[in-house]
Amino acid sequence: MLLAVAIPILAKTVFPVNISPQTMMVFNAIEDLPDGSRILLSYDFDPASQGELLPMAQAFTRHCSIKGHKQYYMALWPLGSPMVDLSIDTIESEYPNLVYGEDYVKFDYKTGGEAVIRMITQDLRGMYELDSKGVSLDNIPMTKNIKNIQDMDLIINVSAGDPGTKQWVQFAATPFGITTVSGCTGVQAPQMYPYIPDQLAGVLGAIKAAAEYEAAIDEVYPSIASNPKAQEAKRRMGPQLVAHGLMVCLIILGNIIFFVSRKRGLA
Amino acid sequence: MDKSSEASKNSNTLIWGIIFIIGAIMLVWSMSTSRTGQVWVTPEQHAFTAGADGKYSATDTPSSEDIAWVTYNVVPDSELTQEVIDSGSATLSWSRTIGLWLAAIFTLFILSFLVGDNPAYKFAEAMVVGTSAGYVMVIGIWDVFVPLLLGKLAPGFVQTAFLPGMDASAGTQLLYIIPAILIIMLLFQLMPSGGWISRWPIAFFIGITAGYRMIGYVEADLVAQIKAAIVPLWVTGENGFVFWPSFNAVILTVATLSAMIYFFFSVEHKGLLGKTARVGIWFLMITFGASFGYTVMGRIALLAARLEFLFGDWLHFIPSS
Amino acid sequence: MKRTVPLIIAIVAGFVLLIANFIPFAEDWGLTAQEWFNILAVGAMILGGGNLVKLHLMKISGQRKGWGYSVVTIGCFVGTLIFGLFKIGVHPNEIYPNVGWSGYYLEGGSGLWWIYQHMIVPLTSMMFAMLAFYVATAAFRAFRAKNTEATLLLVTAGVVLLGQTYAGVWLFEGWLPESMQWLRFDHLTEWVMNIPNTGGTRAITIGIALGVVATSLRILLGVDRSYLGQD
Amino acid sequence: MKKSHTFYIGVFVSLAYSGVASALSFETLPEPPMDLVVIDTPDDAGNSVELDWALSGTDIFNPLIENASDTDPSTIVATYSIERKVSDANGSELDESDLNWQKVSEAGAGESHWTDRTVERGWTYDYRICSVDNQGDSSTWCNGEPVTPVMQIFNMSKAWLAIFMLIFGGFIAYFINQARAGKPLWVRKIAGLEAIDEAVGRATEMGRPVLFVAGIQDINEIQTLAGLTVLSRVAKTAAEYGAQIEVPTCRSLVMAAARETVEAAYLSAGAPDAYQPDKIHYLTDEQFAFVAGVTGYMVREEPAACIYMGGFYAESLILAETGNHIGAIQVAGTAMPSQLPFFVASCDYTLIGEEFFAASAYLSGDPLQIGSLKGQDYGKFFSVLILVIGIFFASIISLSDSEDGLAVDSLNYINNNMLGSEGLGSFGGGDTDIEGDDS
Repeated sequence: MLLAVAIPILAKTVFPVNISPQTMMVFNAIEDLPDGSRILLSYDFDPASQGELLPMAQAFTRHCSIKGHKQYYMALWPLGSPMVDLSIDTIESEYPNLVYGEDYVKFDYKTGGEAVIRMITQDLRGMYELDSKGVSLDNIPMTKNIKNIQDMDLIINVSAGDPGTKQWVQFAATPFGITTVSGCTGVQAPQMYPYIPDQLAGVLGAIKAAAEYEAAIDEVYPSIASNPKAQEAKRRMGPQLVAHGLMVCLIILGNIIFFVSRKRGLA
Repeated sequence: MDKSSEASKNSNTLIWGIIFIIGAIMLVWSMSTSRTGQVWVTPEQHAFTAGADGKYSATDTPSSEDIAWVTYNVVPDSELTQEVIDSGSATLSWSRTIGLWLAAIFTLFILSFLVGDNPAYKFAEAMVVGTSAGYVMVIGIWDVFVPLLLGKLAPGFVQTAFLPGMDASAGTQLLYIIPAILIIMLLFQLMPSGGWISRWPIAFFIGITAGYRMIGYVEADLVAQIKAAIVPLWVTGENGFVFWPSFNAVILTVATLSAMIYFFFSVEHKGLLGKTARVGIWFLMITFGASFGYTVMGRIALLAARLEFLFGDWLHFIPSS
Repeated sequence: MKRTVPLIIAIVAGFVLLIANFIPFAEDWGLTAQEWFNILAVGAMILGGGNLVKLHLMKISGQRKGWGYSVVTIGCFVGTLIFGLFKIGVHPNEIYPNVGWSGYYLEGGSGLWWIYQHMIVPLTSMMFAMLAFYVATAAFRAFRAKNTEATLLLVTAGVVLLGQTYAGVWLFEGWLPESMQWLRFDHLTEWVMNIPNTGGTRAITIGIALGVVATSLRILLGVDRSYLGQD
Repeated sequence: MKKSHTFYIGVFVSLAYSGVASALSFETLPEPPMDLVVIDTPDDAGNSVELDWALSGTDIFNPLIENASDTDPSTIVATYSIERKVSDANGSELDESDLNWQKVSEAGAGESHWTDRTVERGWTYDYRICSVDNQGDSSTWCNGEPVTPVMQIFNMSKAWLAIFMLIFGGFIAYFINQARAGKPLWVRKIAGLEAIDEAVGRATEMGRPVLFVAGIQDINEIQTLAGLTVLSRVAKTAAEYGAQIEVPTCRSLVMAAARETVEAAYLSAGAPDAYQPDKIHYLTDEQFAFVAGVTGYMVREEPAACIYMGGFYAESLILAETGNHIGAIQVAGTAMPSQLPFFVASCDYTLIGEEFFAASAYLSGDPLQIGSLKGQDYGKFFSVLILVIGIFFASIISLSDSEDGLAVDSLNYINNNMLGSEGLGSFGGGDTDIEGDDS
């Protein structure tokens, strides 16, 4: 397994990606909003899951930045705040024309999980009086007129567990009808499908969907295709292919041995 | 039994030995050819001068009265040429280089668990527990305790000491004494005999959770799910009946209903009901199969990311991310 | 006193939140209760840290097996706490450079950042990544098509695994006629996810929701008192 | 029909007006938005106001403009500016600024709706809106009627949700009550339980121990409790057969509870002397360290039966794999959807989700558990009923291709009122057309 993953990484093999309709639903949810729409991005994951989710989170950030959407970042996991910082770094280095406070803002981590979601659907300032730089929300242009997150045009949630997409669906998307898309780990993704399309506008499941999403952005905005950092998930599909193949072979091989030995045992 | 396990242990050791030797050779080779495992930084000056209104603004020409400090930015691999080093604008950052090596070594410590439980793994694990618990507590105190509780009880102090941007004009809000007391009561659980005192806040916790969960689940997972499941089995397009969407709608409905019937416990699974439940379990198995595939994909992605760290950031075999 | 008051607290708090959903007048009460809840969650965090210290100190003082590792744990805990709470290596906030403690605790280059970047990140992420190896060994040794159910599961898993990569397309490239393209593993994966998976998961979701209603209701009606302890 | 007619005239007049205006002056102004409608948001606490307007004639997103490219580029609407002032503060003291017009929001071109969530209950507000072009020129104002947000007593849009809560809650409460009153409630036998007996029996034959793991969650989690109930059965069977049982736990409180459970089981089996408390021991709280401990034991002692009942996470796979490796009979039960696949693929029998709770209820005979289970069953039955009725109507409609009639009214009522947010409403009211959802 180690070699199956290591060799393609060193060989830097990249395979073509076919974009699935599910990924296009997520892409369109962001693409079809008029430029400058308000988007809440909640990054509810930690470094342990960043292998699966960080490329996706960065792709969301790049897509929103290209579109000039107003991005409101927050995190419901204690280790999610540094994940948001990585996205802010991306904005600062790749989209220097965007201004903090006018185009993007970051809120600190708050305890309470789903209770935080419930609270900010009613009263944003009840949780976040200040942004993460310690400036009052009333003095920040993009938050001045926001009472609660019902004012958002879209919620993007990148989630590795609880609190995560399920909680956003339960406490924001369903009761208030706020359009929500999710990017989540492979473990969670199948459990999100029943929410589509009414409660969730689309879901990206782990690294495969992230690669498709990157490809979808590349297609519409070719300028990004030359940025190696924006191709991370696609690059990871190389090791993924070999490892998946290995897994299937192992399962088949194991079962052949199982059946052969069972037959012998019976005979 | 013992012999075979010993043999497999020996072959294991052999394999690991070979891997480590290959790894060491690669490391030496890589160190001799590039700046493996080194982090270079450039300094950046920050200086702020006080205006007439008491507000500070950044300045490029700091004077002695200004507040100034220096931060360091990492030089990416691609920009780290011999010229940059010779010009002296970039310096080797010892703290970051040591950190990088420690990170790599800790990664290998954890990886050593593949050979079996060993002191290196246990050491790394003990560190994980300590640092993450400490980190979470720090974050909780700075992000929540200070602004949301202390900031309400002692706004003046918090404003001058930690959060100058805060609005302290409302003064002390006495209502927030209640959550403060609840927190103190909660900490009584650490006492050997005062455990019952912590039941008050725990009861508050449980009551609130029960209240909002009940609504959330009924609304999103019950009512909205039933609504989403109501689809016509007979799907018509522009030219009348279309087969595949209808087929899918039928399968979807059968899957939902039969799986729900499998979870009926008030009736014996016999006859038609038993058969339906059997179909239900098949659909559940397909569901689990899909979940299995997705989970495996996720686990492999995690490993790929860690190996990229080892090969890229540390060993510089591939461009670091 | 030991049991009645907590019981009343739980029931009242729960019902306030319930009715806040339906009666606009009670909305503000619900918000206040939730704000307290969120603040109280910090208390739970501090309690978690306290419990950790207590547990490992007991281990050390009893010189129980592996107490040396407990020393490491407590050392790391206290170290992280000191670096983080005293904001060692953190510069002030650029908007308020005159307020020494106004900086971001995780500023690049600071002490807590160093611990986060070089200890927490590699350790936690590698620990999780180890699962990839277990998946591989389990694939070979444990996942057997013992009966119809397990076979169905493994076949679906195989299709999804291949359908998730380019292999699912590549295996069928060239020889599959246009009308049979739906057999391609990536298309099959999509179908599995959208139809049987959605149906099966929906049934599970509805079932779990009813389970949560039952548990919550038992607390709100005061019949389930297990959280109050035994005495 | 009438409304859009006047709207056309409005567009025409304003087009003519702007033509005159542009001919007279050098400045070209965008056309104003029209028909500003301001209403108090229904079903809320009186803290928001809804604004709707018709797009300006020079807004290129306006669907009424036929040739958007013909629009004079200097008049194209960039944003709409919304202003507000307080006309009656219900007796409260006001800042001077609130009494004058103040800009409260800006909507992008093409938007025709905004919700003001910054209003005070009981105050009276005036609103006005104008369009602004890219040069910053603004049109004339369009005024709305004054509005006073008030609080409703009951949120009617959630009336059906409340009814559903009462129905589902009612089932559960009723059956818990029944069970507590001593009424016997029948629950079907769970097949997995026989597999457990069989596994313990085989362990006895082979003279090897039985391993039981109650998950890695703490004692307050419902899955751990269900696991302990199963443990009591396992321990009883083991005591009867004379098999040895080993229970490592991940939490110290779970250990204490497990000891009590096993001791009671041995007592009821009439073999109190065979009970060995130190076989039930706490290892560590840490997930992976716990697994390392358990798998170490498994490889050393090779138990003949491994039973996993409780809340598991990623370690499920490691446990089941090791158990398989040593050739033990494995029975698992968990309600963690993400871990079920691994148990199902590698164990001989798995209790899936609710089945696990049902097994626990069946074994314990606890009225709370059985009553809830029964109540949930009725809830499920009720859900299936609505589902079937809804699907029936939906299929009828698409089969007969009808656009009105009883079936359409019924489906609309189910979808929009019962399962939607339109409150109790009236049956057959509203003329929302339905479209088939093919997912």
